[in-house]
Amino acid sequence: MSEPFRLPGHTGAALAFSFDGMALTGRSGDTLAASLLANGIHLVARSFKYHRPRGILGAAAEDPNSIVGLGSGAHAYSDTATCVELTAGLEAHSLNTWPSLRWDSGAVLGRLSRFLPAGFYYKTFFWPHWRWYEPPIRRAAGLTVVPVGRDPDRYDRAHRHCDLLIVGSGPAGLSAARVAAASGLDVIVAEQNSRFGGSLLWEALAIDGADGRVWLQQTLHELQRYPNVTLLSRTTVTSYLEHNLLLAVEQAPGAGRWRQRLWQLRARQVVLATGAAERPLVFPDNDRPGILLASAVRYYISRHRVAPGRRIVLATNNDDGYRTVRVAQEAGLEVLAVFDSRADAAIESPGVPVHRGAVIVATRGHHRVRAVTARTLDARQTWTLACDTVAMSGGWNPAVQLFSQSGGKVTFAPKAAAFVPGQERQGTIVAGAAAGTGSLLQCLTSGFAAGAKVLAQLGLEAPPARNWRAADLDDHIEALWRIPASLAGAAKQWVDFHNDVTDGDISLAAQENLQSVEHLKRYTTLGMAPDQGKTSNVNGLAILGELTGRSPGEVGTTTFRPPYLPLSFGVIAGRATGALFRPTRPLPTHVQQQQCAAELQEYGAWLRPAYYRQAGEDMAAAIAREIHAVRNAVGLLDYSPLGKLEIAGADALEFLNRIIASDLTTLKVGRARYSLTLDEEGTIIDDGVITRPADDLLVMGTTSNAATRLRAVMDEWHQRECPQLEVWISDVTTQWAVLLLTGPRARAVLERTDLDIDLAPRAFPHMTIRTGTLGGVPTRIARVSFTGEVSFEVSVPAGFAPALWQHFMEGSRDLGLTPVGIEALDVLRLEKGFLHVGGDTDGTTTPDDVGYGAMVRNKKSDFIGRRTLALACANRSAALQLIGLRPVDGGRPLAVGAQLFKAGAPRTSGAGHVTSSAWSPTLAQPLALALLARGRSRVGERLLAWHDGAARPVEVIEPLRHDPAGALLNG
Amino acid sequence: MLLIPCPYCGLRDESEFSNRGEVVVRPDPDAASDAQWVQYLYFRNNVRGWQSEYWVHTHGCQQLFVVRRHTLTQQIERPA
Amino acid sequence: MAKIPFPVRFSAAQLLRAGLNRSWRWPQLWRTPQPKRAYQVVIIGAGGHGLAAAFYLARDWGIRDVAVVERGWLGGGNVARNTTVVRSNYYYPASAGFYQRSVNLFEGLSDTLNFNVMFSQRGILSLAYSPHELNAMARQVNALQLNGIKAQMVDRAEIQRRLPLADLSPQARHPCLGGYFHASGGTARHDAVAWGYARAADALGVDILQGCEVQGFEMRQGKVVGVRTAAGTIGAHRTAMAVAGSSSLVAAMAGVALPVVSHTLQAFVSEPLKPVLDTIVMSGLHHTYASQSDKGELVIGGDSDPYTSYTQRGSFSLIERTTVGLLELFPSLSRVRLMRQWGGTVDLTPDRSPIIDRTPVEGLYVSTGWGTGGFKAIPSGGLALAHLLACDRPDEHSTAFSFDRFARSALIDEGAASGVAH
Amino acid sequence: MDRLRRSQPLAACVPISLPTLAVRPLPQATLTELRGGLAFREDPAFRQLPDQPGRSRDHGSWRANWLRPDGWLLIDATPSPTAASQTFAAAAQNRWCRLVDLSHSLVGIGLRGAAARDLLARGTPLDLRPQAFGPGCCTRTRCADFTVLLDHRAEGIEAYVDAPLAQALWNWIADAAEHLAQ
Ligand SMILES: Cc1cc2nc3c(=O)[nH]c(=O)nc-3n(C[C@H](O)[C@H](O)[C@H](O)COP(=O)(O)OP(=O)(O)OC[C@H]3O[C@@H](n4cnc5c(N)ncnc54)[C@H](O)[C@@H]3O)c2cc1C
Ligand SMILES: NC(=O)c1ccc[n+]([C@@H]2O[C@H](COP(=O)([O-])OP(=O)(O)OC[C@H]3O[C@@H](n4cnc5c(N)ncnc54)[C@H](O)[C@@H]3O)[C@@H](O)[C@H]2O)c1
Ligand SMILES: Cc1cc2nc3c(=O)[nH]c(=O)nc-3n(C[C@H](O)[C@H](O)[C@H](O)COP(=O)(O)O)c2cc1C
Ligand SMILES: [Zn+2]
Repeated sequence: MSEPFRLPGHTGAALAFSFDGMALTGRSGDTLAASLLANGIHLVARSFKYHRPRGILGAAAEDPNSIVGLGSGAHAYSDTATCVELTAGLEAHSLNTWPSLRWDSGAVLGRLSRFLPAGFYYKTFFWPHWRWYEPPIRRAAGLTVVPVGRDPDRYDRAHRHCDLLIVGSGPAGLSAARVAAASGLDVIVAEQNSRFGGSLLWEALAIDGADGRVWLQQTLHELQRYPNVTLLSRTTVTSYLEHNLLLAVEQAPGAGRWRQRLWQLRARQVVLATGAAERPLVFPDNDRPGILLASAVRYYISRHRVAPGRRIVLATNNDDGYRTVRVAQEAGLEVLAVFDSRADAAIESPGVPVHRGAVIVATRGHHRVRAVTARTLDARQTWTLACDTVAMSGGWNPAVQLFSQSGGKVTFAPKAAAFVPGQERQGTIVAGAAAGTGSLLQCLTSGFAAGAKVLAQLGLEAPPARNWRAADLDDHIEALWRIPASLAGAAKQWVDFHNDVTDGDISLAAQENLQSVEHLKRYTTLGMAPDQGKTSNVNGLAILGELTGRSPGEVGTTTFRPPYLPLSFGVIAGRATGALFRPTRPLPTHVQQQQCAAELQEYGAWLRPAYYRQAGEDMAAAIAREIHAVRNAVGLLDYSPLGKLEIAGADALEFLNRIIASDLTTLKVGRARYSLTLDEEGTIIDDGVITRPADDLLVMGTTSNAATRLRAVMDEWHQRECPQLEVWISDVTTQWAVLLLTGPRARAVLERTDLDIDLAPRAFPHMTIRTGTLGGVPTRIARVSFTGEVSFEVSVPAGFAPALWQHFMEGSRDLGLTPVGIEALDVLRLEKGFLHVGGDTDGTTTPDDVGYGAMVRNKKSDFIGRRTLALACANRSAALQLIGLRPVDGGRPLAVGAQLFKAGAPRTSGAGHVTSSAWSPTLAQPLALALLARGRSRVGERLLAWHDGAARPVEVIEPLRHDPAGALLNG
Repeated sequence: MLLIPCPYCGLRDESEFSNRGEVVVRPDPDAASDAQWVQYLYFRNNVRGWQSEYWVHTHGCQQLFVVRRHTLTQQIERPA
Repeated sequence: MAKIPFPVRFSAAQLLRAGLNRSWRWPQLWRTPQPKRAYQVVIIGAGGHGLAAAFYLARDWGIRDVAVVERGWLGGGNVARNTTVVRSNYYYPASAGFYQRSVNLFEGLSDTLNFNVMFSQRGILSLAYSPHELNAMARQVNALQLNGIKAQMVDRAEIQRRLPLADLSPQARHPCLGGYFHASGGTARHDAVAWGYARAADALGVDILQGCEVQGFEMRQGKVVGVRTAAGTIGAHRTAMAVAGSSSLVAAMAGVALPVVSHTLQAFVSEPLKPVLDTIVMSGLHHTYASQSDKGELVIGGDSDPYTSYTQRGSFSLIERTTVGLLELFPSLSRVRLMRQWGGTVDLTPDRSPIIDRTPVEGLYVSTGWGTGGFKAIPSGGLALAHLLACDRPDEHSTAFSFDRFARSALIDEGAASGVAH
Repeated sequence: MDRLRRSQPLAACVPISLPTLAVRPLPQATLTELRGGLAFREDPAFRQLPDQPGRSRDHGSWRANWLRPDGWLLIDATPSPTAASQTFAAAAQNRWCRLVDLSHSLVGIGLRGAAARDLLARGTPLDLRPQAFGPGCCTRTRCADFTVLLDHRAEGIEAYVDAPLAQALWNWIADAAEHLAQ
């Protein structure tokens, strides 16, 4: 039979779905939980520790039990059945059971529970060793099975600013929205449910004499007409962060282009109208499937037309629970009895025996509750009733999670037996049941007042106060946090249903002197499951209070942390995955690089040629060929990532001289100078060549990727330390492409262009810069060399680089022009013994360590880092200094990163290491640079270089240099 | 994510800015003793409470300015 | 070394006895003592370091007239909120020796404390995505090997074997080039470490005074002679501060300035998952590290927040950045959900190494600068602080972590050399 | 040698056209960074600039966007030398200000239609409501991983980005545009 527990009156279309392979029918508009219940399915999961059978307990987000697996393959995920909208074909299954949900072997642990009290694992499992016990424990733990492969779904993200964000669309939220909307404020209402209305959708509530749903329809109609109001359904606010930034996750209504969307909502004012969640009662074996929150019973009957069962017992400690009786009766269900723990409860319930001062002391039924035993608190009278459903109401917990996340303090209100919002921190207003307001009338008025207060705070006029006719009864509650041991006997009373925390566990914690609620939480894992204790925290801390002679307020709550409901990692990442994760920067000549068969790799964010592939060559051969071309003909490299900062203004030179380590006061127009840039601790952070193309302009070359950072450093230094200087710093790195021509025929290549610069060595010597026109476009050409060969760094506006590259390649093939990659360039500079900042230096290296002590010493004025280097107290006797190394055992290059130590001495790290190393085709031998403690004074010494488990003998040498005198440079 | 009041651009999201730590005054390098210099390099008040600190509107107007922020509540004083 | 007079020793047999005999009751893990007027030693801060120091003072030095003064609940500071990674892959000999001692102590800690701290040496895998990172890693691994610390470069196949979930395919946005495995690294149950030390120290007679905030110092002739607390003044011959993120605040009460700033460091856990991650994985490129706890949650961390804060809450941008990195590493976690996030206040020194030393004020000692990585240091740091308090000078493993190293420019900057965090 | 031809970074991108959104690479324009100090404020040309932070000023063929207290971006549809640069030529000659050509460094993408804000809001934390960012406003901000200059003109919003990232921003926009519907 299909949907045996469906009540008449549901208008939704039938939808096929499955649970644990069973084909079932539900209705559109249902949650998965509602459709399961319609099919008589209560047992949906097993608890974490003892694998106790678990049924659907709640109506919505508060449910701790019903986490199920959904979908399959790459689409699989887990969620709580009470929060999942039923869709056609939905596949759901239970988690972490074996062999099946009904017959789960893990349940034997329940039999051993007396040996496994809270925190038992701290007391055992370390003899003989934890490693013997851990693997089976890990295998048993965990719920969700991680899907395989990339998530086939996409995630959207959006920012939004508003004047007022209202969370929750119950009577309180909507009445606040109405007030604010009318005044023209930019209002967003976020509601986690698929429909707006909150409790109005299912509680039998009358407003102004009519069904509350009439008011709801009118209000929604009105709100939808305002262009300044955005209503977001299926949107759960998960996090309330600083400065009124709230995160919300919107669920796509069906299959579509995105699965979930993360909203970052920045609001001037926030109204929280998040309602309240009912608490379970704590009594022996209160965890069986078929035992539900009283409000959930009403919810399933009224909203989804589903009967959780046919024979219902109500247990309550407050008046509110009685609503369930009427709703159930109206649906034609039998309510067998009400057990009200309050001896003097005044409320009546026609047609049902009400037993005052009575509580449930036992329940029976394995996969489903079958019977309950109740007793008066004075133990005089006992009842045993066969039933299939127990509705329980232990009072209400205002949903203060978001309020607390915002920095607000919660306080205990004894009358309502609940924690309610106290002092706020971000101007947050709480309305309705979330504020601990009980009656419908109070919800409406507090919502209205919240809206009015927002208007007042934004300096707008509030509309005149309104009045509604609605119920205004105070809910009477007399907290009963658990059943006294005298009645309960040894049976377990469950507090945290997911993590299997019982009142006995709490007693044990108290007995072991874990009196802080935070200790209780961590020792017992109370409230640490995915539901984060929405139903268990308050009961647990109140029981701890009873045990230690404190009120719940004195015990206090644990810290509420985001998220209010779990949110997927995918939605946090949004579209920043795959190719959109960290974009790369192509070179201006990217297309030409591809045409030349460049092996493109990421250097920093730039996609640059490591080397150029040719048939029959491996990487080493390619590098050797490129080096040969540079030494004997000419190489071409798109060197555009080289940072270029223009420093101009009346005080440009004065300013830059305060930044960098070399002395610029003698830098003439048209000349270039090498310099280091240090941080204030004297450590090298960059190097580069500074040129002075014109009297009033300096161009600072930086290493690739450093330009952005250095521009910021200099700009900030200017603003903070010397704002009186007139300086303008512009980052022109991507304005100017740089094509580097290097090699003995570099000039010849350049001579074949339309260029108005005299290239003769006299006119244009090494370490100078010239500006002019090339092929009709402006150019700057610098003669600086990182390879030791004659080099021209030819800059043109970036858009012209492809044409220029093309021109070079096509016009100079006969000269042996060869495109050269970064790897060859690195060997070329190593053949000259030139420094590679970041490779030959680390975060401790100072100029003196790499042979530039004189640069610093000779400069007479202040610059960043200078004073620190001059600290007299600094002891740099063990500083690592850059030197060369020669492997004594033959031709193989040393490994970069090899550690140096002295044979015979104790082996320790940090005394030296290889920083650069390669085979030099030019010198036909291996080259290496190393940082070595007191290295410069140790030339000639023999050491061992440790790498990958083996030591190689090496000799400390002066770095080897191709063309040591630099004669080639001036060619 | 804080809202940082840029003196030029108004309230903007924290992610547009870089924080540069509490305000310290760089001593005159020629006059400062070693001890004073070390103090400037490494020692900070690190208060719990109101702190004057530098922020730079990195992804905006690139200006450096001083903000007073409460390091416990994250309140920020609006500049007058 | 004294035997620890526990009221009841924990064991499987004891659990069995307790389960069978329902009237038998477990004793308190620690007492709630009344503060005495004075103690030989007062340690401020019942975090991992404060509690461990008290324990070693009592056990190894016979100094049992000790109070640990805690403003909140014991073990509620950073020790309650760290990602529990324990490792000794440090570059410089000073650090390597110190942290290797800690790992060695962790190996026997459950027995020492008669409390299961669940130290699990599942190893740490660090990943490299560029030749530059590989070179830096080689430098690190070679250094570790010279220092006698377990470390081995591993290739992609080995990484894939250890991380079945990782996307190491060439289609990945960043192809992984290799990595290294630090086999002696692992995780331990953070709370258990604090509770185990607390219980053992208490059994040896140490008074742990919770809910007792230190609000000032008793000074006599420029010397600290006690602490002023919410519960009155408590005298002390020697006073140590082990207050992590609050170091600057407490030091300031004695007029001591520290080279420390307090930042938020955040972490988060996923919903509980069936086993998917057996080792600890770290990726500098992705600004992410993760492990899976015995309960099944993924425990995930990243970089610290970029500005000072005492809020124990952090900026969402860091969660975002860490998550984006995590998903690049493990794309199939996309549908897995984040269950809870939190933050701690970490005490950062300029070189990110700790300070365990006397302070310029006589009678006052400090253990601080544990920053983002002081959980792993708790046993070694506790031992060092105990030695310092007992002997008035640091032990051989902590001399390098001196207060005056900043004035001497003798920084121990692991990050500058290696770039690994936590 | 022929005069060098200029390549365009987004030349191969097909404009996006949805009912509520049109995105296209902007045609080449002359983009000039203008920097000026205190003295510049006395120059008559200074008065051609927007008088408030976060604002642009339209002069028909060219416009000036405020970038920072001492910096503006001049956007001129005509090739150089432009009316914009001529306006400041005298002051630049006096070294009261400086003009830096960034035409190759920045690439513009034009967004038009009712959904342009919605699209940008997918990446930028900026308050894009018309009352906070309407025509005549301009600002540098962050959009996803990119630093962009947003210039709100009467006909729509233009986004300028560092040239090497133009393609990546385009891809991001195309991806976000897919999520606009539904
Ligand atoms: C998110 C996060 C992740 C981390 N991950 C790791 C990791 O993976 N591995 C690792 O090794 N480390 C990690 N750490 C760092 C590690 O947690 C800390 O370095 C270490 O716990 C600090 O030492 P502690 O335990 O003594 O400090 P805490 O536990 O913070 O103890 C300090 C105590 O002092 C108390 N106190 C402060 N002021 C006063 C006062 N005035 N009077 C009395 N008492 C006071 C505090 O209440 C606190 O209990 C992480 C930290 C965080 C926040
Ligand atoms: N003692 C009590 O407090 C109590 C007890 C029972 C019933 N009630 C009744 O409940 C009603 C309360 O009205 P109300 O408007 O305050 O609450 P409500 O329960 O009607 O509405 C709250 C709404 O907020 C939504 N919500 C909660 N958290 C959210 C989040 N993080 N993100 C997005 N949406 C979220 C819920 O889905 C719900 O629709 C009244 O009718 C009142 O009589 C009160
Ligand atoms: C290693 C580790 C694992 C954790 N696992 C969980 C968990 O499974 N469930 C949970 O709710 N919180 C978990 N937490 C977080 C704690 O609940 C808590 O947020 C953290 O200790 C910080 O304390 P606070 O949030 O009370 O400030 C874990 C924390 C750590 C350090
Ligand atoms: Zn700004």
